[in-house]
Order: sequence, then C-alpha cells, then structure tokens
Amino acid sequence: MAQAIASTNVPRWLPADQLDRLIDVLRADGRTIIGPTVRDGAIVLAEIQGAADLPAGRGDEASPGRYRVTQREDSRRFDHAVGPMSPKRWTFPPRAPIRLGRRTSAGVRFSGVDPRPTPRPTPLAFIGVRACELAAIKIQDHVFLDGPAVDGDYRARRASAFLVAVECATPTSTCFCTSMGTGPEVTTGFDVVLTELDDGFIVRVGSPAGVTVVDALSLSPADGSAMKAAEAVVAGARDAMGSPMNMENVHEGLQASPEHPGWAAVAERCLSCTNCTLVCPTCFCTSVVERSDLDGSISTSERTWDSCFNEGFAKVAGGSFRPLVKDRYRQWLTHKFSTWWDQFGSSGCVGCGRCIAWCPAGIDVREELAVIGGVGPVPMPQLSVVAAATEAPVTISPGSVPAAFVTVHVDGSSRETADTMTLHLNTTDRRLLAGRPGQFVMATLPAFSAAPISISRFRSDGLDLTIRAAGPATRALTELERGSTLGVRGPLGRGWPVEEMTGRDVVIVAGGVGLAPLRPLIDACLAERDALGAVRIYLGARTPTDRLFVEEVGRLALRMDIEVEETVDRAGPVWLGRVGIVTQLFDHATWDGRNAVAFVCGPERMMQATSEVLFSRGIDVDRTWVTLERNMSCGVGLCGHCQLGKFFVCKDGPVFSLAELGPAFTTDGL
Amino acid sequence: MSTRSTVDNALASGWFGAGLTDAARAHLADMAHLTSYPIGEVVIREGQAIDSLAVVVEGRLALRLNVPGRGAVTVLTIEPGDVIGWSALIPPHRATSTIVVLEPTSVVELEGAALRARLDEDPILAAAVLWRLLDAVARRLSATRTQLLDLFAQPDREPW
Amino acid sequence: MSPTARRSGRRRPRVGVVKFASCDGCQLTLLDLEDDLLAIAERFDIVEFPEATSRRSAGPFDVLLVEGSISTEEQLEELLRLRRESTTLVTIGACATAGGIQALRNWSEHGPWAATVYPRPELIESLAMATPVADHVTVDAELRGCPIDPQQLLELLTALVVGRRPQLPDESVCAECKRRGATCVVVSQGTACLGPVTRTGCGALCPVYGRGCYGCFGPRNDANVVSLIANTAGLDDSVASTRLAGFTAWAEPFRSVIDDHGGPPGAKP
Amino acid sequence: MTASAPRRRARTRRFEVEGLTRVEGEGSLRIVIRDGEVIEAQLGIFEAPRYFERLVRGRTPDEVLDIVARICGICPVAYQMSAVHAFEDGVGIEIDPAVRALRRLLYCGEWIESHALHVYFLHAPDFMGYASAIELARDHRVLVERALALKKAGNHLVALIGGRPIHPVSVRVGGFYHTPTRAELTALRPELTAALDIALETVAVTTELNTPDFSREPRLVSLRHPTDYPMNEGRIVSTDGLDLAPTDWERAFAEDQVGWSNALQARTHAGDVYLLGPSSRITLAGDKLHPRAAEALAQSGLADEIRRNPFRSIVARAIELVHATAVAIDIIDDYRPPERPATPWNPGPGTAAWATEAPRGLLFHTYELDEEGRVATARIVPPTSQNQAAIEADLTDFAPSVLGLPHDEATHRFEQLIRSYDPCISCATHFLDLRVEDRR
Repeated sequence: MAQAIASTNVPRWLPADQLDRLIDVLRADGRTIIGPTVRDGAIVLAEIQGAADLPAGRGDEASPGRYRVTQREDSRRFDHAVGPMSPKRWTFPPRAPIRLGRRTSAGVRFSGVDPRPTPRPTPLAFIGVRACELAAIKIQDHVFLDGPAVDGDYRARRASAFLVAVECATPTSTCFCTSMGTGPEVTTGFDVVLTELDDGFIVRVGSPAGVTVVDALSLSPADGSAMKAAEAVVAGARDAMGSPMNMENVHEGLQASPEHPGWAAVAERCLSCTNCTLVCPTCFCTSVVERSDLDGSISTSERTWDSCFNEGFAKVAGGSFRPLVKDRYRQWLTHKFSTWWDQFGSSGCVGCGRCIAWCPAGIDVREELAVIGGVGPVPMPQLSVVAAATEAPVTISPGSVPAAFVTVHVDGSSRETADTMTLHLNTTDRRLLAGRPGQFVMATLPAFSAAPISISRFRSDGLDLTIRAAGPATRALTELERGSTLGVRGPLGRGWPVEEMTGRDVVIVAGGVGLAPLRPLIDACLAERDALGAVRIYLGARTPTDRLFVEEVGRLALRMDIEVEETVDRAGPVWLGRVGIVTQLFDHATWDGRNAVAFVCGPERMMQATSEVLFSRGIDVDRTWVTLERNMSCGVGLCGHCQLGKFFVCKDGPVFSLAELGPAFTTDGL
Repeated sequence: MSTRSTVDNALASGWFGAGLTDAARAHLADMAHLTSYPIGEVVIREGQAIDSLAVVVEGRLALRLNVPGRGAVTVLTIEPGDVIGWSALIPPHRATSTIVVLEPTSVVELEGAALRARLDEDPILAAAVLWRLLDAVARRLSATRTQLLDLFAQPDREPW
Repeated sequence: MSPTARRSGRRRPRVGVVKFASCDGCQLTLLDLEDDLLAIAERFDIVEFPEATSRRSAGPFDVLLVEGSISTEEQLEELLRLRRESTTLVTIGACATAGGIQALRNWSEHGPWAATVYPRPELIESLAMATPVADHVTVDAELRGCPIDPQQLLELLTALVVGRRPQLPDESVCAECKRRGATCVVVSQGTACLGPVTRTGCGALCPVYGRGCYGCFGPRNDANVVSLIANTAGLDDSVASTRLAGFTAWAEPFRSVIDDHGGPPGAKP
Repeated sequence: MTASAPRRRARTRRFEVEGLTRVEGEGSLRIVIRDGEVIEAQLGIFEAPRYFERLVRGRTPDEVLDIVARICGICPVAYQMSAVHAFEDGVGIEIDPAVRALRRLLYCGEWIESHALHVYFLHAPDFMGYASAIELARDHRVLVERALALKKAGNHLVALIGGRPIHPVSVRVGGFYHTPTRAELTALRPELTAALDIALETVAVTTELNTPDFSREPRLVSLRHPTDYPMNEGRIVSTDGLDLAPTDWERAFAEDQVGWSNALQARTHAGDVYLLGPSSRITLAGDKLHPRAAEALAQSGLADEIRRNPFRSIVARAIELVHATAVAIDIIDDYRPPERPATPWNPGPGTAAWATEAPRGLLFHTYELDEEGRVATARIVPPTSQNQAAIEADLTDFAPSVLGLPHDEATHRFEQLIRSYDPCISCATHFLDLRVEDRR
C-alpha cells in the first residue's frame, strides 16, 4: 500500500474544465457527491450533480456575527472559506435513530448494538474539504472510534466517506487555523487533495482509495510552474491570516480561571442560542428523544444534536449543574480549548472560525481566550506547503464497553422507602454478573428515557438495583412487578477501588440512597473481613422512614467486628436512635484515620462536609473516594452530558478520589 | 453521693472534659456531682429557668422543639461528651429547647450560680471552660446549618 | 395513574377540549392529526369538544386542553370551575399560555394601569385585559405556539398515556434551525430574528422559509433579549418593540422590553 | 268562555341552544314563537371580541398579514389573501403570474381543508344521526378515514407553500418569502389525485343525504371573474344584479350592531339581508367551475336546489371540493417557480381595499395607510357577520315547518340549519373593536 502511494505520489494536473471527470469517477463508485454550493445566501454543503453546482466565481466574507457571499473576478470554484456546514452533518447526522424498543409477550426487547449503525449508509464523497475540516474529522474519529465505547453509526458512515480536500486560498477574517496548527496546508487525513489555479488543479493522493481514483483519471504530471503557483496559493492563505495566537498557556490558563470575571462579562452578551456548538465541526454532544406509538409498546430512541448551552443539558432531578449561562459558556470554552486535551490528547478547536461568524451576537472566541485564557500573539514557524501523505488511514478499535441493552427479568422487588424500591433481577449475562462494587447500569423501558441506576448487590444469578422514583422514567422502573422485564446496559463506569482496602481500616459514609452503591462494597468487606483493619460504617438519612435496607443494617450492627452508626436529620418522638447530621457520628470519634481508606456516597454537599471531617481525622484526599451523580445519558462517554471538568463521570467515574477531582469537587457550576 | 475522682474520671471520659487541662477539670470536678436520669424524664423544659450545666457521661437525650401541629420534633440527640444547659451561664438563663431522656443517662452536673461565681474569680479556669463551650456551641451551630439545607429532600412531583 | 396501569387498559382518560378568547386554531390542530385522530379517540374518551361533537360534559376531566386567553368575567368564572373539574390542565397555544395577540390591547387604554390599582384587576378590567390562563389557575403543562405544533400535541397525548414526561425541550429556535441545515438569516442577511430568544417547537419554520422568527412559541428560559437587541443584526431599539409585540408579547421578558421601548406600535391613542 | 280562555293566554314556545356545537367559535340560538308566529330568531354570538382592527394600527402591511391570519384558525389564508391583495392594489404592485398561481394553489389547499372539515366533521353527522365524526367512524370508519385523507391533502398543500397548515408564514406583500420547487409540488400530485376521487365520492354521498324540505328565494352575493371560479379576484355580483369592483364593497353594504350579538351584522344599504358562500358562488359563477366539478354538479342535478335550499349547501361544498382539488392539480402541472419570490415595493400612504372568497364567502378588508405606509385604520368584514342576518331570516322562514316536531328534534333542525351556513363565529367577533374604542 505504501508502495502504491509512493508510485503515484507525483503531483498531477487536472485541467479546470475536466473537474467533472473526477466527479464522474467518484459517482461511478456509487458515491453521492457532497460539495459546496450557493443556497439561501451562503455557500453550504449539499449533494451536487456536477462541477456546475459548485460556486464558480463566488467567494465569501465573514466577521463576528456576519457572513456574506461575494462575487469574484475569476471563475474559481473553491476560492472561499468554510460556510456554516461541515461534513459532520453527514458523518454524524443531526438526528439518528439509535435504538428500537418493543414490548412483546415475551417481555421488552431492544435492538442490538447501541448506538445502532445505519444499515447501509450511502457511500459519500466530500469534495472541497479544507485542512481545518480534515483536522475536525480526525478529532471526531478519535472521540467516536478509539473507545472505550465505539459509535457504531459513526463508524459505518465514516468508513464509507471519500475525502477530496482542497487547499485553502482565501481565508476570511474569522479563520485562525494557523493558531491551532491545523492549516491552511492540507497535510493528512485525505484521499485526494486539489490545489486550485485559474486553469486547473494540482492533484495529489493521500490514500490507497485516492490512488485508485486518480489512476482512473490517468492525468499527466503537473509542471514546475504550476507547482510554484500552488505553493504561492497556500503561502498566500497563511499570510492572509496574519500572525497566529500563542496557545501555549491556554490549557492551564482556562482551568486555572473558573472564577475569572470574564465569564460573567461574556455571559451578558451570550444568547445561549447554541449556534456556536452546532456549527462547530468537532462538538459531539447529543440527547436522546423517545418516540413511540400511543401506548408506548413500540418506541424509537432518536439521537439529536444537543448543546452544553441548553439549560436542560446538565439537568438532573434536583436541578441543573450549570444553572447560569456563565457556567455553560465556561464549560464550552474550557472544554474546547483545555479539558479536551485531558480527554482526547488534542485541542477540540481546529480554528475554522464558524463559531465566530455564526454567533448572532458576534462573540469572538479569540477575544475571550485573550481575556480569560491569557492568549497572546507570537510568530509561528512556517510549515512545508506541499503535504506528504504519511498517516495511515483511521484505525477502528472495537468497543470495550457493553454495546447493547439486554433484557433482564424482575424476580421480585422490595420497598425500601415511600419512593424507593429495590428490584431483584435475574440474568445470566456474564458482563453484568462480573461487575464490581460501585458500578452502575443504564436501565430503560420502551418509550422511556434510560436512567443511570447504581447496582446495590451482586448475586450469583443476578443483581439488585435500588431505584428512587425521582421522575417518570425512574418511577416506571420502581413500578415493575415480579415477572416483568426491563432493558439494562452495563456494568458501566469505574467502581470502588476494593483493593485499596486490604490491610487498611475502612470508613464508609452513606447519606440517603447513597447507601445503594456502597452496599456491594460492604458485602466485599464482609467477604474479606480478615484482610482488613477496623470497619466503620456511618449512615445518615432524612428521617427514620427514609433509611435503606433497615433489617440488613440492623443485622450488621449486631456484628462484633464492624462498627455501624446511624443518624437521621429529624425524627418524631418514637425514634430512640441518634438525630443529627452524619458527620456528627464521627467528628468526636477517637479513631486515627492515617491508615484508613474512606468511601463516601450521598448528596454532593454532604460529601463535601464529610470529606472535610475525614481529612481532619487523618484520611488524605487520595484515600477518600466519592461517587458522583451527573445526568449520565449514554453511559459510555459519547453524549457529553455528564462532563465535570476534564472528566466524563460515566466512564472516568462515577467513583473518584478527592485527589483526582481537585477543585472540580467544590467549584460551582462546572 | 459521688466521689471527686469518679466525677473527674467521668468528665475525662468524654470529648468535652478530655479537652480540658487536668487542673481545670479538677476544679470543675470539685464543684460537680453525678446525676442519673431514667428514660422519659424531661431534664430541661423549653422556656424554663435553668440553673445547671451538665456534661453527658453516658446515655442519650433528645433535644426537642415543639412545632404547632406537628408536635415534638427531635432536631438533635445529645451523646456522651456533649454539653447541655449552657444557657445556665448566659442570661437570661432560660432553656432554649426541651431535653428528654431516650436512654438511661448519667451526667456530671454543675450548679449554675456557683459555676458562674467560680469562673468570675478565676479567669484562667474561665478561659479554659469557655473555650470548650465555644467549641461545643460552634460545632452544634454548623451542624444545624447543614441540617437546614435538608440535603436529602426530594424534588417536587410532576403531573406525570 | 401508573404507566403499567394505563397499559393494562384501565378506563380511558376523560378528555375535554375547551376555548376562551382565541381563533380555534389550536384545538383544530387536534383534528389536523389526521393519521392519529381515530387512534386518539380510542385511547381517550373525548367527553367535551364543542367544535367537534354535540355531546357535552361539564366534567370531571382527567385531562383538559384549554385554548384561548381570559378576557371576560364569565370566562374567568368558567375557568375556575373547569380547574376544579380537571386533574391535569394543559394550556394549548399562545393565547392560553401568554395572552395571545389580543393581549396587545393590555397596553392601550387603562389596562396595565388598572392592574396596579385594583386588588382583583382580572375582574375590574376584564374587558381591558386579555390574560394567560396561568394568571388565574394552576397550569400543569403548556403547549406553546401560535398555533401549537401537531407533533408536540401528539407527544403530550402519548406521554399522558405512557406516563412519561412529554419531551418539549426549552431550547432556542436556532438549535432546530441548525439541525435542519437552514442558513441563519441574521448572520447571512442581517434580518431581524427572534430565534435566539424564542422557544423551539415550530421546527424553525420562519428561518427555513427565509424570514426572521416572530416569536410564536414565546420566550425560552434564559432569553437574553437585551443582548439580542444590542448585539444582533437587523434588530435595534427602533424596531425592538414592534418585533417583540407579536403573539407572545405579554410574556416576560418580552413584556418588560416592550415597556422599556415605549409599548407596542399603535398602543397610544 | 271555555273556548276563549286559551285564546287569552298567549301560547309561547322557546327554542334555545346556549352553546352551539360543531361551529367554529361560541354562539347561541334563540327562537321565540308565540301563537305559531316567530317573534324572535336570533343567532347570538358571544365569542369574546378580540379587537383586531385596533391591533393592526401602526403596523406595516407585512406585519398585518401575520396578524389578521389569527382572526381564524380555520381560514387564515383567506385573511392573508384579502389583506395582501388589498395592500398590493393600494400601493400598486403588479404581481408575477407565477405568484398569482401559487396563491390560488395555497387558497385551494385551505378550501379543501375547510370544506372537508365542515362537510364531514361539522355537518354530515346531522344528516346521518351522529353526535360527531368520531362517533360516525364507529359505524363508517372507511368513510371517515377517507374524509381525513381529503382534509390532509388540503393541509399538505397549505403546509408546503405556507410552512404549516394553520397560520402559514410564507405570504408577503409582493409575493412570497419562499416559493416551493416544482419537484416539491409535483410530489403532492398523487395525494391530490386520490383526494379528487374522494371529493367526487363526497358529491355522491352528500347528494344522497336525506335533506329537510325547505325552499326560499335568497339574495346571493359572490365574486365573479371573467375566467376563473371566484377566489382571489373578480367583481362583486349578486342575484339582483349588483356589479361592483372588489374595492367598492362599502358602496353597496353597511354594518350595524345588534344587542344580542358580539358581532356586527351587514345588510345592503336598502337594509336587505344577503347570503354568501358556496351556494352563492355556484349560483353566480357555476359556469366557471372546473370541468370535473361542473360535471359533478350536473350529475347531482341539484344546481337549483343548492340555490333555494340552504340544507343543500353541503352538496355545494362537495362540488367546490372537487373544483379546488382539480384546479390544484392543474396549477401544479403548469407550475414554474417565479423569477423572484417577491416584487419589491415602497411603503407609502394610501387606501387599500379588496375582497376575496373565503371558504365561507366573500371576505372584505379595507385599510388606511399613513405617511410611512403603516395602518391608520382598518376594517374587516368576514362572511359570517354578513350572513348572520340572512341566517336569522332563514330561521324565521324555516320555523313553521318544524313546529309539529318534538321540541328536541325541532331544536336540532334549527341547529342543523345554522350549521349549513358553516358560521365561523371566531371570525365574526373581531368587530366591536372600533365601537368599543369609541365608547371608551
């Protein structure tokens, strides 16, 4: 293959009036051609029939909040920058059915791989793809294909896409690819790349598929003068963008400035209209909409583009984790330019400038970065103009997390409190049975959204889920009776680090339903009791009737080898136990925490208060483990809902040590 | 009638007394005596004059407030080491809540007027005792604040 | 009623469809669900719907769909009665949820002025003000729009049967505009558009048809109208009140911004 | 004495319907008969007034198009059409023929949707003895499903051209904001072809309906156009020889207020009542019907009865369903998108007036535009308020023939008669506006 490329890696010449030959070859492969064309006052991407549909002689100009199509002297077809659309619209469509659910006589059934791949995506050929867009595609490839979970739909669509890149000649005032190191030169990730001159194109290949296509055109080599002119084109584009910004400090700069006044200032102008995120070629956040027939027996879960600027995006039953527009703008900018590095090893921005041009309020991220992220201008080294196609094509790794909702049977259920039930599930699914304490599952019923539920016990023949009816979906789950079925995907996330307990004292602190994910850990303590030091369990609840697993806790309390203390926030006269907050159970205790490991689960505020007391008792931040609640939606790190700073709570957590979380644990609105 | 040493040991057994210097604790022990309360006894009644301060040695007491319509609500339990009746030191010397015995309880009791007089004439002892009291009150205050947040409260139900 | 119970065919929910001051368009939307109407009629027991059936019922209703704004004393009394008869009361359309276009008259004559003087203005100047249903009774759910969107109505009815939360996202029209691949008329043409501050639900109809949004679905949460006027093309202080004074003008924050810009056109005699 | 006793006690019968059903909006019926003589026949309209003429003051013509649509959710296009033609006539814009065709197509969509709704959902149940089309569907599911398909075809037309079936957004002064492609329109052809069959069936079905025997010689008014069946253009004509420009409605007619109604009633200057709507159009312009519709009319053999018997208006609507569907198909087949969606124009002062044919009859708008071309005053005269007096006259004439019937049955007959005019009460009540303004 490297051989094949080398043999044809001589730049070729395609006369301007023969561009249709290239298009015809691609169509001959049964490909639909997606290219730039003028529609509704913009150069958009759409299916084109031939070169005639390309915007010959049209250009574009863009500035913050403003975009116009312009008329040009020449009749070049690609002398424009990027319009509002990017190939993302086809590789990662705005709406896609990802799951089918049915209620059958045999119970609920769900379609297999989730997200479900499009059966047979039409093979596409994109023509006119710019360096910044190639970079964006590479970034989304990494997000969706390099695991742990793989987006089957993206994989199917992406694998069938052929990329004809075009060197940028006339950037607009909103372009800043040179600052992000993604352009203007096309260097990698393409099948064929064109450099447009008045009378034709320099053609180079970047992949075996590209070789096949170009060979079919049997073009003569490009002559030296044309090559010179081609170099001038890209050099001109680079100069047009002026001196790049220095992005060195932005990674630390943004994460270090969660309280910067600049956030509130930009929030004054920000419309939280989501335009920036939806024109961005790398933004990948989605939500799932449930569509069903009237009685909910057949349902389709449709994935739609969503945005971190929407109030509902970070919502859980209790409220939104990012109530203010300021919080959401900070999330977007910080994620894009900083935490993306921590998550995916690159920036999330390719400098295409769409978010600047298509912001109705004309907010310019470059200015916000300068104000908040300490970004300044510096000269940058020139890169070679003509690209060498070295990079191997995308490698697609198989998903390493559960890729489907399996049907499990309800063997029975126990009422814990007025609104909390424990479902006893039977399953033979190896994965589920092999889960570890602290992991959770996504549980769903046809026509209902999937809800993250922590596993409250592992049995040899199944597991228990303890569910609080916080909303309609969870209520429907709590109402399931013996013999009914539900869909479960899991086990998900990182559980409690059980091994940390060996040879140490163990402190377990639970608040309310927070005891559910800790119960399997307690089971583990009992199983390995001899390997552990002292085991202390502190339980808090709102009132005596809000306590979970009452009988079981009673039995535990009788054991000599475990210390169990309980308290409630308020009680009536008949309650003879302790009343007070959970930390009062041990803030006067005499034990020494220097050789203890602590596991805490409860409302975030309670965990914060608890961890302070634990710290004062000698348990260091790297030995205090908490489990966080966020609005996990896909459960496998693909939908973006549960981000907390640099973490996806669903796949990096939900269990974290305080050392890992750092300030993220206590900063509001992250 | 309890001996001075049993009282001193009792004081030392809880976090409040343990945090005092031996000398200070000895002074208090001199003027204190042990008292026991059976289950159900009302040790202090909200609004009543209060003339003694006590440190719980063992047992459990409920600190209750009467809420019209809801009856008595226990907002806190007093555990060994905790202090009750600190109003005995601060005018107008009236109880701010009712305290009822939940488990057989014994306390080290200090007569209010005597204690006040003793602290007035001995600033060093006063400082020691009042620092501990301040600590006890501060902890109870911050705990009450957290309780106010009602962290385990549920979101409102919707029509569906 | 639990979803399982719903499915196990407990009695059909009793539905009423009533109207106050309005154009009938939102209740007509129910009849415009041609593909689903008969299925809906099987799932629900439509006991009151004067526009469509001669059978009448005074209640009780499991679900009551209320169209129209409240602009007479009789209407107010009837509304209070209907609320008592209804388990779930859903307002449908801009008139019921925001007062509708007729609420523009609240600015003329002594409308708002009276509201600041009388203890029960809804009685005193019942002819001077057209007010949303939620000003007078508790509303359990609302469908926005002038008119409402058929798919959102179907979603609401489905959600009621299935027992799930209806999916009526509170996001900007822009989100749907972008998903549909329409070109932003503000950025590409400098056309005044309320899309960024208006709740989605129409499918970004106006931008898709090449014109600016005029706010049928009313303000979304976080509607930053001040910035919209200050920072977007086509919209400035001179046209702000005209643009906002549409079918949801009486809804905040539109109402305040209209006030700050001297009221809607033609408000002054 | 024994014989004179009853004579002294006047024998009074009252027929009252507090809330009329299966009509658009809120109306009531009150008929009082003393000694066999009708002394009161009132179609009460208590729909709350919404003051539209006041609301459009200070607005630009394009804004008015969006606002007046909200007068009626069933016939918003009619309001947009009368208004847009009024403004274009007022400021003197020549519209592209392709735009004109597209507007007729849009209007056809509304006629289909509105007539299908009335024939099957509001009126047919009366003839067939059901409380609603939903109950009708229990015994005649296929019939109702086909009715829905017909209605849906109309809605699809309006939705494609206007964006949505109710309160469409595409009409602007000078043309449209957006025009469909030929391909988009052609895609609707199969649905419309099927709809045409259903429309033809509808004629057959309605012709067979058992109709109350009632006959009178009404004064009918409608538009008449040299080439087209009345819709967007034409002169105002009547069965008694009236012939006016669509801008001159006020020269022949006037409105007055009556105590029992929130709507004004219109009469001729001579004080005569007159009737608008499908029966009027067929009577006055039946010769311009689409051949398919003309043929259906001939087959029904009811041309004369449609004029004389209001209960036959259901057949008239069926005929117009055939007409609108057939015309729609023709327009689609000839459609070429206009060069540009809208002709540019400059706002300015002037008087704008026009009348078009709403599904329920002639709809007249007139506006005074100020120096900046904004509306200074407006007057909108919808068909139902023009029909109201005629409806009451017909009730009076009809009453004697049902006095023999049991009370409920008689009452039902009166309701059925009222429904046969397809009164749109929501439309009728925007009036009080100016008056209320003046009173204050």
